[in-house]
Amino acid sequence: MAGATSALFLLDMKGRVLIWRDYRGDVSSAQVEKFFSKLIEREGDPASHDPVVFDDGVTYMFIQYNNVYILTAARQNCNAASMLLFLHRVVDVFKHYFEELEEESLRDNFVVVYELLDEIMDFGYPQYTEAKILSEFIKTDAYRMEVTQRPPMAVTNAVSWRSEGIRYKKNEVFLDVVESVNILVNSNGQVVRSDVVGALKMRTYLSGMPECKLGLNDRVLLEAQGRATKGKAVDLDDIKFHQCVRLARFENDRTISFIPPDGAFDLMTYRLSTQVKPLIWVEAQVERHSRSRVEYTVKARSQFKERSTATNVEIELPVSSDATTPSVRTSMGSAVYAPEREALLWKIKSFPGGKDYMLRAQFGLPSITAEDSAPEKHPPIRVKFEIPYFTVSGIQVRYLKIIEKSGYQALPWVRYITTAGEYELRMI
Amino acid sequence: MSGHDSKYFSTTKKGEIPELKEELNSQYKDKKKDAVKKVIAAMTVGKDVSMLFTDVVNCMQTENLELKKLVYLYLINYAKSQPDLAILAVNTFVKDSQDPNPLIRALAVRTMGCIRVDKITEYLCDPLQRCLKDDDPYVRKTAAICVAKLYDINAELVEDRGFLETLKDLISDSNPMVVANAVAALAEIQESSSKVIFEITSHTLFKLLAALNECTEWGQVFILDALSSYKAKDARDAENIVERVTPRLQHANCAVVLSAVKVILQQMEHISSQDVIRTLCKKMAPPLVTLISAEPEIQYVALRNINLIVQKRPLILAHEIKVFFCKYNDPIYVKMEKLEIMIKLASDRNIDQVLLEFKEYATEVDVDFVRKAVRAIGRCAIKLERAAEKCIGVLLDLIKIKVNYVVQEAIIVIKDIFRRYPNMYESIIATLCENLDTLDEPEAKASMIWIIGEYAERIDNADELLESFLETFPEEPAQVQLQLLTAAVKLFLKKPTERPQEMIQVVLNNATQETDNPDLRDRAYIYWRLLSTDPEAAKDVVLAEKPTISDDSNQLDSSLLDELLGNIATLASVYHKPPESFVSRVKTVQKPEEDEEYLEGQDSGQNESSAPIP
Amino acid sequence: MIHFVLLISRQGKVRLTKWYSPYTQKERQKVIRELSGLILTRGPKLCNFVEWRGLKVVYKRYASLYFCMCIGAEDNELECLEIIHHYVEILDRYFGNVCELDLIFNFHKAYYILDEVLLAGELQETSKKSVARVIAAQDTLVENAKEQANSLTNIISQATK
Amino acid sequence: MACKLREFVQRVRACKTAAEEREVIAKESAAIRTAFKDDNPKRHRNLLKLMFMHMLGYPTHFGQMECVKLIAGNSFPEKKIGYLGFMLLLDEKQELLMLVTNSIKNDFNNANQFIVGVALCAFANLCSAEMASDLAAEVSKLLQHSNPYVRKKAALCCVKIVRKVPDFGESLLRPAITLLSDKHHGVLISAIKLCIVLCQTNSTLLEQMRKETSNLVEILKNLLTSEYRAEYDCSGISDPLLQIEILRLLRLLGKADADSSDIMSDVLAQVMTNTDARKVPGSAILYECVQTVVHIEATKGLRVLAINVLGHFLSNNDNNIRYVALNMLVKIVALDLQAIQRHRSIVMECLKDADLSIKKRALDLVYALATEDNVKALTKELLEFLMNSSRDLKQDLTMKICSVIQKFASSKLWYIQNMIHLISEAGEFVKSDSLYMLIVIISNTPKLHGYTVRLLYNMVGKWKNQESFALIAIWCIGEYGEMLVNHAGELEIEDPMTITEHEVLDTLEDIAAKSKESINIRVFLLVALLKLSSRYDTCTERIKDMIENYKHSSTLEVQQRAVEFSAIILKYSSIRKVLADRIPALNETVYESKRADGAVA
Repeated sequence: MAGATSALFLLDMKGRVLIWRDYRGDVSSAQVEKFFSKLIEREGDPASHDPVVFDDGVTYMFIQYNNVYILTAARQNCNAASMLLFLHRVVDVFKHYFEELEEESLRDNFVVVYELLDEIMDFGYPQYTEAKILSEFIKTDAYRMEVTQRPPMAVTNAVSWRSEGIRYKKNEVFLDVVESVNILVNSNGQVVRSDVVGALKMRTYLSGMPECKLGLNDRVLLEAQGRATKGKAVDLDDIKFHQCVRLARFENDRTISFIPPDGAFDLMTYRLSTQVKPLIWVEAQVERHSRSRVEYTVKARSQFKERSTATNVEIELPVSSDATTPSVRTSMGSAVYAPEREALLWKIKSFPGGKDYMLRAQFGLPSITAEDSAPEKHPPIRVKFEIPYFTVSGIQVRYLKIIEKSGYQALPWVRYITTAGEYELRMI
Repeated sequence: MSGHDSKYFSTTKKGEIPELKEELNSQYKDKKKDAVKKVIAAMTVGKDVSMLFTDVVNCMQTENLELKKLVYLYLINYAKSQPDLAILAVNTFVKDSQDPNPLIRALAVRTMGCIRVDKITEYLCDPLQRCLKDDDPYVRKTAAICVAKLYDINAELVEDRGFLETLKDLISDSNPMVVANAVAALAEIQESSSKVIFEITSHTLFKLLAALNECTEWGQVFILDALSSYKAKDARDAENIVERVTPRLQHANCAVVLSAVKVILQQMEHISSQDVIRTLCKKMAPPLVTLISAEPEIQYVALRNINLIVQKRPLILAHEIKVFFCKYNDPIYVKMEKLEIMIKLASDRNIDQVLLEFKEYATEVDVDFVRKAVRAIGRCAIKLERAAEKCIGVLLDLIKIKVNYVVQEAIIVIKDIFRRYPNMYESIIATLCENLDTLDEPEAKASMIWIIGEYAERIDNADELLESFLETFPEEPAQVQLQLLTAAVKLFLKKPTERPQEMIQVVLNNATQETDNPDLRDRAYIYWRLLSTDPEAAKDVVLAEKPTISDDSNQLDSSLLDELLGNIATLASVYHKPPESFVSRVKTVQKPEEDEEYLEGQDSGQNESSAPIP
Repeated sequence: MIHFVLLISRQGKVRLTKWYSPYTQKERQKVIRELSGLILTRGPKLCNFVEWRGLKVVYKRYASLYFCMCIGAEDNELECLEIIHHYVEILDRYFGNVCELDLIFNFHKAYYILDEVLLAGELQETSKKSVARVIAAQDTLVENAKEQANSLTNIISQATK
Repeated sequence: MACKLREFVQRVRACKTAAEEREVIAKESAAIRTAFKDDNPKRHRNLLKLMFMHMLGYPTHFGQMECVKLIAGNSFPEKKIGYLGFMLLLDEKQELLMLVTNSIKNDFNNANQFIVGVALCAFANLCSAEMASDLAAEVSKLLQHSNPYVRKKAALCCVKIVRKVPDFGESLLRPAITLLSDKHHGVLISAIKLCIVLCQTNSTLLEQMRKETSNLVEILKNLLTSEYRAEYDCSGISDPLLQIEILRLLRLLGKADADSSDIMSDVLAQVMTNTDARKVPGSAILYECVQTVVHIEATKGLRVLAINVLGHFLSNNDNNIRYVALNMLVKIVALDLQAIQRHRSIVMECLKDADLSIKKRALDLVYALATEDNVKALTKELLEFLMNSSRDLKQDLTMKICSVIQKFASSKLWYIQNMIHLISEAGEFVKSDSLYMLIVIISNTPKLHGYTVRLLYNMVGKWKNQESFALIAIWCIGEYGEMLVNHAGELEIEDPMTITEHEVLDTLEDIAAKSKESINIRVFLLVALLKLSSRYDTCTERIKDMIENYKHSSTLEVQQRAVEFSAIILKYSSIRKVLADRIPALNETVYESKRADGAVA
């Protein structure tokens, strides 16, 4: 079973081709253009449409980024997961090159775009998408030097993400452990779903080809090593590693060993599906007085230990899209009406554990309703916050060893933080 | 980093082509390069610049890599329309394929393969032969794919020149990327050939598993996809592969994960130990769940695949239903798929929670989603006998809100609930009948008519209710007419009083004489003949007990399901259709293109310029 | 009769819409979407008429703008083309070498002028000069009112100083 | 927060993405809503911004009340913007209209002509039947206004009134005729439009209007001969749009009336011979004139003149002109078929034009040109054309071919062959009534039963997943299945074939397997199987098994049939033959006449 895609297209918001690369010669650009404009007309918003569409023998897969559609057309049974992910990687590559990917940046740089399209895919098979390494031999500079360029070793190497010969005066590694809490509360006030997604975000400034080894308080590992694990170890549900980590080694003895890429990357992500108590709980009562006035009474409570403090708390309360003249009172923080989000934003700079705060708001509504009054939307309340020096899981970095043949000493810095991820409380 | 190529998109004047021609033949390098850029810019906006073929090809012999790339790009685009002139490029190609710089060698061989002109392929063979054995892995990996290109253009040539053997040798290449591309090329060639070309043996298997650890993420996908068609010799063999592939579940790339899942599921078929299978199921659950937090497009593919996986191995995600609860901002296509999986995972244990969710969805904005949610409630009732009553309770609550499409959707599923649990819930018929006159969708109408006919003996005014549909009989869609016909017959057989007797006359007359729908007429004649030949038999036939319908939440038949599971992550698994139903390979070699009908107007008024009107 | 008038830019942006037959707001959006798809993709050498839902849309492109009018199946397409041109010429005289930007920033003026050319979906004035005259007169009227208001506020602000 | 209109427009235009635009608009909307509550003096500026948002498709309902307030204001600038907003933001279905009816009425009596004008304009744009009744009297009074600016607008408002409430027509006849003598071209053209509407809605009014024929002819003549007036000149033609309008009214007057036709005959000839067709205005007049000639009781000479004009049009290079020529030719086919047949090759060429609009017109014309004599060649040509045509045209083309076949079939055999061919090629575009009609015809032609079922059976092998083709095939195989096996009624054109009963069932199973999603195919199949159970002797068991497969179907109709039919086969084999007997054919003549009346949908 195999399959490649026929062509890659960059389209504008009207479905017109900005740039395309034909990999197999069996799809024409006119065909795509016609099909895609039709799709836009019919759906209005293609973001609501399945990203995989079949038309007249051709499968189209697309994503949207800013004012550009990135789309492939295939006639074969190609790997859909791989192709769609590849499209996202194409976005990353362009962003690395042009800072921002949009119609204008593509037009302004079409020569480089063509060069990249030639390199990242061949005959419809994804080849190479490490932006950092690509930029070593495909340059944007209009006055690039007339030296012969060669493909960096990394392109075909086993270590395809790092070039040789990197030098730093000061060798440093920064490691951020970021946990985001996802929560879904239904309109009865029940927590129907909660999980924690963690990421170890690394920034490495290391010379040469450093070998790194990371130790966590991973229960499986500690138990295997026969160490006591009372209370300190964590169970990580699903761990995903950056491609630099030796997966087979991890599978064998739970050792996380790797040669890191240069600069910022996510070393690993993990998930915990243990039920967590919502760190910040919000209750809202909405009273509708006829068609002209709505009143909100909202209570927010922090449900974590008093020694921690949530910062930059933002509670987004949905309000009707045609609300007017808000009047708001809060017991803490400030609240502003944000019409562009159809919401009232209650911001609290610092929210210590174990506290209750209140908000009361009132809105006016116009006497005339919109003509085609579709069923009312019921967006949920959303909450954002950050709690520094705290993780829900209790994960700890026990060590980060860095060994390079030149024998330098490198300094690792570790930080912990918890943030709100998708934090939704449905309203009635 | 931003260039200034945009000036090339500016307004085109007449006489642009001769101007370009002149610039292309300029003796100044920079001017030449600029001109080629302009040509490519014009090509990009869809203008036909094929008449500059010779002039552009003349720029090919250059040291400047950027310029070379642009010329090659031009060739890829226009060689097909100028096959005779394309020959002009051959010499440079051959020369470039021997360039000391591997980048240029690879570029030459890559580009030649994209020029789908039969005449050129001949000249491609020698350079390709060399490049396949090049010292530089970058050149070899490019040459590997090129064999597949050549095969697509001229399969015979590839076989005659022994490229397939060389390609197979590359599976043992020391470089993982070369191995991966060779695998991709071989798999593609195998696909379009009836002969056995690429078969994984225990020897190649070892090579592939070794390369898996080292090649790029995309290469890993090629290898895993190829592995999924490998038939394990025995359970041990299968377990061995699974062991080597399982670590891929930890890869950050979702495609690698899904392809690994595919291989594991395939090999599980050969494993008999229930313990091993249980462990594997346990291992696959977390990575599958994690896919649901990927980008929405990837989620969509993952969900379509999970839909298949849970039909085959429901245990894997039996405890993970909450993961599929919809978030407010999920795109509608994700929500629809989640709903489908929720139905499949619904069980007596979680049904309360699930029903609460469905009920919330049933008040959302998107009509299609709401309908699907309502139907989901009914499908759960059909699936879970013990929860049926609760589900019906929720449906009745929803009917009371009186949103038209919700009511119709509810009636359609309640009809199926009746068919699943005969003589259980008929007490609610009265409530349903209240909504009779709001029904305007054929399926809902037909369902309601069926309910009346089926339970005619318990509905006091069944004749009255049916009569209300009779007047519009000729205008109704066939679906409704057919139900009305059967319902009238049932009513007559159950209550052979005066009114039903009249009604059956009217209906039969209408359905035999007043319509030209052959199916309706056939049906009506059969009833008519049955009633007039043997009324007792009619009773026996028409009112015969019907088998209760079964839970249809696993709709796919098992052979198709198995085929689709072998295609996890591919389009087949997204469409839930076998590949041959949508794959359409077309040969495009050298066929002159006629369909490049570009939109006009790229030439003027591109922007809201201040060009005067009129 | 003319059922509606649409002005759409090459980018598909709506610059003016006027409805002479009843269409709900929702239908209007749909019509615009449908027609921009049909018309903007038509090549330059094709005829200026598109058959649509049993009606006909007559359109003409001026630089970056498409002027579209929808007429009945029995109406005279060439006449409609002439009416479009009539309107465009009046716009051109009013703005002096009219361009799309004029119509974007002064869309209300485009409406005022259209209302002097068409009424109830029918042509009401065949003289360009006459339209120009009344539009100019109305502009003066508005200017005068503005000045009056200004001087009034001046007086008030002077008085309350 | 609030900014000038220009700034706002600029800000919106600077947005790169839809999301960005939405944000800018949402913020401004909120600011405007608040400003409205505060009784801000910048109300008219805010309304203009709302209108701009409205054009971009954003909700602006909260601005409607503000328009009402502005309209009720005193000054012209306020009213002007108020009315504009009202016309833009509302449609005539909205309740709010009631609120302004009174303001409009008051403004009708304003001393300022422009205030009257803008009120009339709003009335014309938004007038509902109710509003028309409320204000009809006021509007008709304005027909006698001293100012032509008001008169012309009032006349067009009356057009609207008559369209909404035709009963008002009678009272407007006199004033309309009076206006015909107005010297002002704007008033004149408006008056003619009013006359046209009156004639269209009421035949007695048309009768009375006929008296004005010579008057109108006079006006037209004057236009043709008048000296140059820059104000009304269009590429050397005097007020072409007015000419067209007069020609249109003449058409109504001359239709089915020899006397008035006679009166206008000269001037029509004059128009056709003297109008310069090189520019759009000229061709527009000619086109209108030809239409008039075609519709009235014209003399032969006049008609020849008209057809000549069209001949010139047809050979024109301008696609617009060719389009209208084709359009017109369709209408005069009945008049002079011969003259048009001469252009047949040009018309066939137009079918291949790149322009879909031209293709569609040409197709209509080709269809109109079909006769019993040329139908065979034409159908063949069209069927070939169908296979290579784009999807856009296929729908129309299929329907047209279908009607050609139905209308001009020279023999049943030919009809059946061609319909089946068409359905197998483009079945998705063939409407179900054509399908049903085919079955009616087949069942009424016993001689061809054997041939038809064998033809269908042979074609099933190359089935292109067209549902309607499968339905026809399954139905015929069920009804005439025995003829597949026993060679009954073999025609000379047939190649003899040998099929077994089991092979037939194999074929049916194959179709079923390939069309899992089609319920229609399922239900047809079940009936066919029941019929075959009595027609075939060797495979009752197999048929029973096939039917029983569907007893668990979740589709109502499928399950009901499966249950009934297996009961019949299992328990009542004695009456099976009776039940599955040939279905009596619908009486063809009765059916044809019903079809003609549209009684059979």
